[in-house]
Amino acid sequence: MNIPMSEPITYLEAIRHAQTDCLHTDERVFIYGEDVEDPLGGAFKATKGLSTRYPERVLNAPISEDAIAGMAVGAALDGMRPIIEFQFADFAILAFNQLANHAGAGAWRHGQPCPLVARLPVGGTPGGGPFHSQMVENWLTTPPGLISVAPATVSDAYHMLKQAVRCDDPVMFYEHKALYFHQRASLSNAPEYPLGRAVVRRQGQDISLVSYSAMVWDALSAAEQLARDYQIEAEVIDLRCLKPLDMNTLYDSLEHTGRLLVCTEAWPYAGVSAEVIAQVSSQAFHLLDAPPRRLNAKDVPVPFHPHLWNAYRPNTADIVQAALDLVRF
Amino acid sequence: MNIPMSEPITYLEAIRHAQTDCLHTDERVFIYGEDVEDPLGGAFKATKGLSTRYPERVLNAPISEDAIAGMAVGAALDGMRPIIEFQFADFAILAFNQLANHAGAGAWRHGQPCPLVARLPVGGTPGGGPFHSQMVENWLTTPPGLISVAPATVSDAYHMLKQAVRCDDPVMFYEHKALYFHQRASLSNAPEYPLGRAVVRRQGQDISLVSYSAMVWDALSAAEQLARDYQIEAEVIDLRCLKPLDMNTLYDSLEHTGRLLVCTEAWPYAGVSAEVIAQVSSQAFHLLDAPPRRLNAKDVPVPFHPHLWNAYRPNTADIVQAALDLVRF
Amino acid sequence: MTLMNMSLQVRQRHLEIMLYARQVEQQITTLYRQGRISGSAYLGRGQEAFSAAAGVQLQSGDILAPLTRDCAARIAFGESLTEIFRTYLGKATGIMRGRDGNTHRGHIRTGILPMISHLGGMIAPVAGILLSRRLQGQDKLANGDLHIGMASIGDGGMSTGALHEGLNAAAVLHLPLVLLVSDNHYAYSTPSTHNYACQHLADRAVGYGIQSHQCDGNDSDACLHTLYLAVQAARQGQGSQMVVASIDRLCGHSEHDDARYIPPSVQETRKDCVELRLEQLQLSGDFSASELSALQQRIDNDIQQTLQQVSKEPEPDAQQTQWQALSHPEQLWQ
Amino acid sequence: MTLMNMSLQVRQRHLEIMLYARQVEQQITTLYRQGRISGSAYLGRGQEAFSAAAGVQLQSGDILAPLTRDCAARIAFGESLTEIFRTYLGKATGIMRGRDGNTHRGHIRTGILPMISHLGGMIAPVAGILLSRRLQGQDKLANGDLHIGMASIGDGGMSTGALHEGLNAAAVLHLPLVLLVSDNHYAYSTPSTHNYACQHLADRAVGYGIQSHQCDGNDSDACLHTLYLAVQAARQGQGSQMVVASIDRLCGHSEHDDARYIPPSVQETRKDCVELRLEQLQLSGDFSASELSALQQRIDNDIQQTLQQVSKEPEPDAQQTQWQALSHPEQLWQ
Ligand SMILES: Cc1ncc(C[n+]2csc(CCOP(=O)(O)OP(=O)(O)O)c2C)c(N)n1
Ligand SMILES: Cc1ncc(C[n+]2csc(CCOP(=O)(O)OP(=O)(O)O)c2C)c(N)n1
Ligand SMILES: [Mg+2]
Ligand SMILES: [Mg+2]
Repeated sequence: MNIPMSEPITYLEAIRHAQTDCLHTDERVFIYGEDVEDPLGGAFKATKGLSTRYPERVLNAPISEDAIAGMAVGAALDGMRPIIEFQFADFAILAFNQLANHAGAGAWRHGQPCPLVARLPVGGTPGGGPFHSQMVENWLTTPPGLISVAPATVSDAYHMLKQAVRCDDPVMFYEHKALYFHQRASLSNAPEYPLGRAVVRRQGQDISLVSYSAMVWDALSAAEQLARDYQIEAEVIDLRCLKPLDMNTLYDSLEHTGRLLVCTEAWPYAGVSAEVIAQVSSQAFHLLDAPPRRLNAKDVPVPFHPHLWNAYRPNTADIVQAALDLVRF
Repeated sequence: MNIPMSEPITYLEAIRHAQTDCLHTDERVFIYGEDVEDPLGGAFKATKGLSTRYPERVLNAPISEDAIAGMAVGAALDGMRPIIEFQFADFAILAFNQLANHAGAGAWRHGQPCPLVARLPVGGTPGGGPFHSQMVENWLTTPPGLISVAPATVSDAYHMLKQAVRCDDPVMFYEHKALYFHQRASLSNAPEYPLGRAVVRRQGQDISLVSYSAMVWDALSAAEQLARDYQIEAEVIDLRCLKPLDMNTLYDSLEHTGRLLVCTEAWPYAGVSAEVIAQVSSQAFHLLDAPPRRLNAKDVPVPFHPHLWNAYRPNTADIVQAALDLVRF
Repeated sequence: MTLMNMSLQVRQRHLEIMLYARQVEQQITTLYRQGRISGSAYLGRGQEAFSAAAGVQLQSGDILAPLTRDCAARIAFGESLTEIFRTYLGKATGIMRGRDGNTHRGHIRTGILPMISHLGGMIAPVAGILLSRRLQGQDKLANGDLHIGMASIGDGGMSTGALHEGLNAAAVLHLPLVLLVSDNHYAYSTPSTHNYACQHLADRAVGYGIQSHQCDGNDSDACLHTLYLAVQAARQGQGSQMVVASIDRLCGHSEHDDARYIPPSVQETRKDCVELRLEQLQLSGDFSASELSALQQRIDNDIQQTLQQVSKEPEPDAQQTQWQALSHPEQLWQ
Repeated sequence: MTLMNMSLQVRQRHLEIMLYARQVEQQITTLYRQGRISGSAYLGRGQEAFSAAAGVQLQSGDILAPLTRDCAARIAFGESLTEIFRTYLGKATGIMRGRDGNTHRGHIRTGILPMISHLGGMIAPVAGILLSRRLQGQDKLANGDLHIGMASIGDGGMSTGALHEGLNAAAVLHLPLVLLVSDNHYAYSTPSTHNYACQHLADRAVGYGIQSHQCDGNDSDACLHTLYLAVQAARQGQGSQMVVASIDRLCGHSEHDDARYIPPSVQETRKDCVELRLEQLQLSGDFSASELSALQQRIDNDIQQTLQQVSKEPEPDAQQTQWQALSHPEQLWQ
């Protein structure tokens, strides 16, 4: 647990530290996934050094996503706290059955919780292409029984992963690859919120910009631009937990803004942003002064070429424009 | 093609007839799935007799959902028109990768359409339990490139399946098991609508009840009860095509009703009903005189016991009550 | 314990379990025909000799992941008649509380895992439990032998990707998993030739680097003997084991299936492992006709009493049901 | 064609393809280091002898589903340098139009399938195409031999459920699928011992009921010979074939990987199949040093010319892109 609390670390390091902590303090914790052992320590090095310190509890898996999740289900039922790493979240589609029908369905069906954590490197980077860039929360939130969380900050990456491991229910942990190396912060005084809470990242009166994961940073820079160039004060809400949703924090925000814009990097159809809008529209219709809106990726496979990738994903300019449209509605 | 056009047939027979027609008229069509060959002709007998007439083009598959879908992808790319039968839609979760990343992603990615049809027996019946009852449209609509259709009537089961086979893009065909034997109608004068169109099943001025698949029948009986007992005239819209959505038919309806209730048998979170509400709220907010609402199954695994099953799924009484709340809003 | 010195006691227990399974399932059929069971009923008729022989090898602390046709193994491993009927009848008192039914019953506390329907999907979880035991240092019996995990699969289920991944992962970790392959030559209506092209499913073992064993599922002694060897190998640290039995399925795929897809010529060759065993034991003088009928009577009494008792128990109440899939939603706010 | 009478012509073509692949990939590395390639670059260094030997067996109308390290097989099957560079550079003119990149290029029209990343996921589609050909009566060459489908997999990919299901389905239908297993003893950083527990991956063939073949991937003649036999067997109706080659991966998993997880002792034993072949052919007098340098020069010219040409071609324009995943959305309204 020799984490340099005051030095700035990256989002990726925060994830590694959280795992180190968990391995150190809780003998039930083990890590299973492709290439997680040293010397590589994971395709993104998120587990680097861990198998050297805990050789029995950091284990390479065959290229078998269904078995990786299935093994974790068994171990979790037997009292362990497995953390499984998918090399890219895109490959978790092969484990969907074990995650949904075993891990998610278990607690209600037979009464026994299944405390596993699935680490899912999500999201795109230029050149990532269709199969190493996907956001997977739209389908992983559909079956009952799975918690979904998506940290946007270094501090959340650290705290939420530790909370996820402590949680008795299975947690899908979406870590955005674009944040791995580019987000840096120190963990000293890093606030720890409850796992289920949405957090207001910036206060404002004119519009609620709701997002999660890497897109929070786009929303924040859009908010700055809106303030600077248009004197519009956007409230930026980081959902953090995608299922279940902390709707009260949203409603509190909408009480004063009356305007909702949800931004995600995921495909539009039947996703988290649709769920947010559906809940707001049906439960807090009276708070809305304008139609709720969402910005999502285009409904096509994630493109390879940076030109296409830049147009595929909503960016700061798109958010600014959509916010302007809404405020001027 | 000796279909007795004037005799009433079941929804299941309509599906069988549609496949017979396709095999008869189009040599590119073949059927691949578990137990589809005679003498069984499928777990629900949807292909009964077909392998006897077309022995080369109706083929039993091993219990390998991923390979079934993957084989269909290859054959479709090579110019065939495969129809694959999943024994229960619940097992298609094992084929999600091939359906999403191969069938769905292909056309945009490499320019070649993938004309396969996946027949998915969905939905619950008392005693079906958690793994033979699921609705799967919530996650199968999330990836780009897959069309999703859900016939509610005998006529639609027949026509839409034939249209799906003619379609150059991959079609997820959700056939509800509760309709297989209980829906009966004759195909003579059975109207054929475009595959993508929503259809108004009952006209009304007071509220738009939107649903699809078996739930359309609950919506229709709720509408009758609303008219009889409360003089409320509900317009019942059968979406038929879940992705892409025919929003114009909905907007036309909301023009005069101003009230929207979406009812499905699926889980609530980030599903088709959320998408409908999100689109309506953001695109046709001005048409809404009350908050849009949805009724879904409870967010737990599908229960086995009929007592629980009856409470799990929205029924006519639930729809009536929700409609009353909305109209009295 | 070899075929020679296999104690009469073990063989009698095996017989008793077979009879229990057969008679319980007979009762299930009756309940099903009476409309008292919702959904489907799947039986293990014909699989009893193999399944019971597997079950008798289990020791407290082992793990069993049965499939639909493993009534006998379950009973051998201690599942009570009460639990069987409670789950079939969807009683609130049952281990599944009416939330799941028929053969899906189980709870890790009892060592019997509640199956999901997706074939092949139970293998990796069993491997996961075995790994967990190893990591916890809880993987050994008092005598130093290893606890084992048994998982069941059919000839059809052998084609699933989940089976391949789970078995391979177990083999790589050298886990004491015993895979019971009940090759009854049909997967629902599909003959094995449409499910695999190898000569014998046991040919798969070498590809996973595990030991294989075969037996005739109609021959109780062979089943007992083979499973004894396979389980001993697993317990003694020789890694995962595959045991393939040739089984005659003496029923439809489920009780609504008349199995007419099985040609009469094949039907005729089928033998009944229970009857074969009874004949054998009577011939050898190990078991008399009167002992048999007394046993059958006792089992029947057990069944009737249990059923009567269970029938009175409450069914689940939708109003009082927590419609919340998470076990501890409050933890999200701590 | 046996080892003895394998024509010099075939061996020269094989060498030429190896050299092409090696030099093209050298250029890819340069482009990657120059930052001209987005994302990753995966190379087939060390796999050329096996991959080229597979590729030279293909005939027009066959199907190839290559993976990342099959540059040689692709070139042998007719993929142009132009297409390779277009896709790596994400050019709008390329077959993937910048929508997908690097080794994902392909189009069924050319017989080369565009791979998806999910390992094992290409096997069933190849089987599906072979089934389609059979159903259409388009499965034969003029001489009556069968068209084949070749699919590539690594030692790691052999653990995927998709591989198991796809290969089994192909075997059951007795389809002429040739599975190329490049066992380079590592899956990314993971040594084979963590991916499988069998002695040799070829041991898996018997479990699928298919024929297996093995060769040393550093021995070009052995590769040519083995693939010739495997492909002939498939063409002559003997069903699916598995060919396992032992390969030395002479590069990182991808160009951003230094492969330091491979112990120096293992690194040292590695041989370069291209160099071995060059030595061999020069020793035997089949190929002189001057012929070699002329050939290398010609290839290099080709590469430079193509690259220069392709570099000028346009990149995709987001504005003009149809952001519509369906190929024929209008059909929904007909
Ligand atoms: C992955 C999956 N696909 C399909 C099914 C539907 N299904 C249930 S049992 C069965 C046949 C199983 O055959 P086999 O494994 O041989 O077992 P048997 O019934 O003969 O004991 C099928 C196809 C399933 N349960 N799981
Ligand atoms: C199903 C799946 N899981 C994970 C990955 C990520 N991945 C890409 S290559 C690779 C290693 C592949 O090893 P191997 O099959 O031996 O091929 P090699 O790279 O050695 O040629 C992994 C894990 C993937 N592409 N597909
Ligand atoms: Mg069977
Ligand atoms: Mg490898």
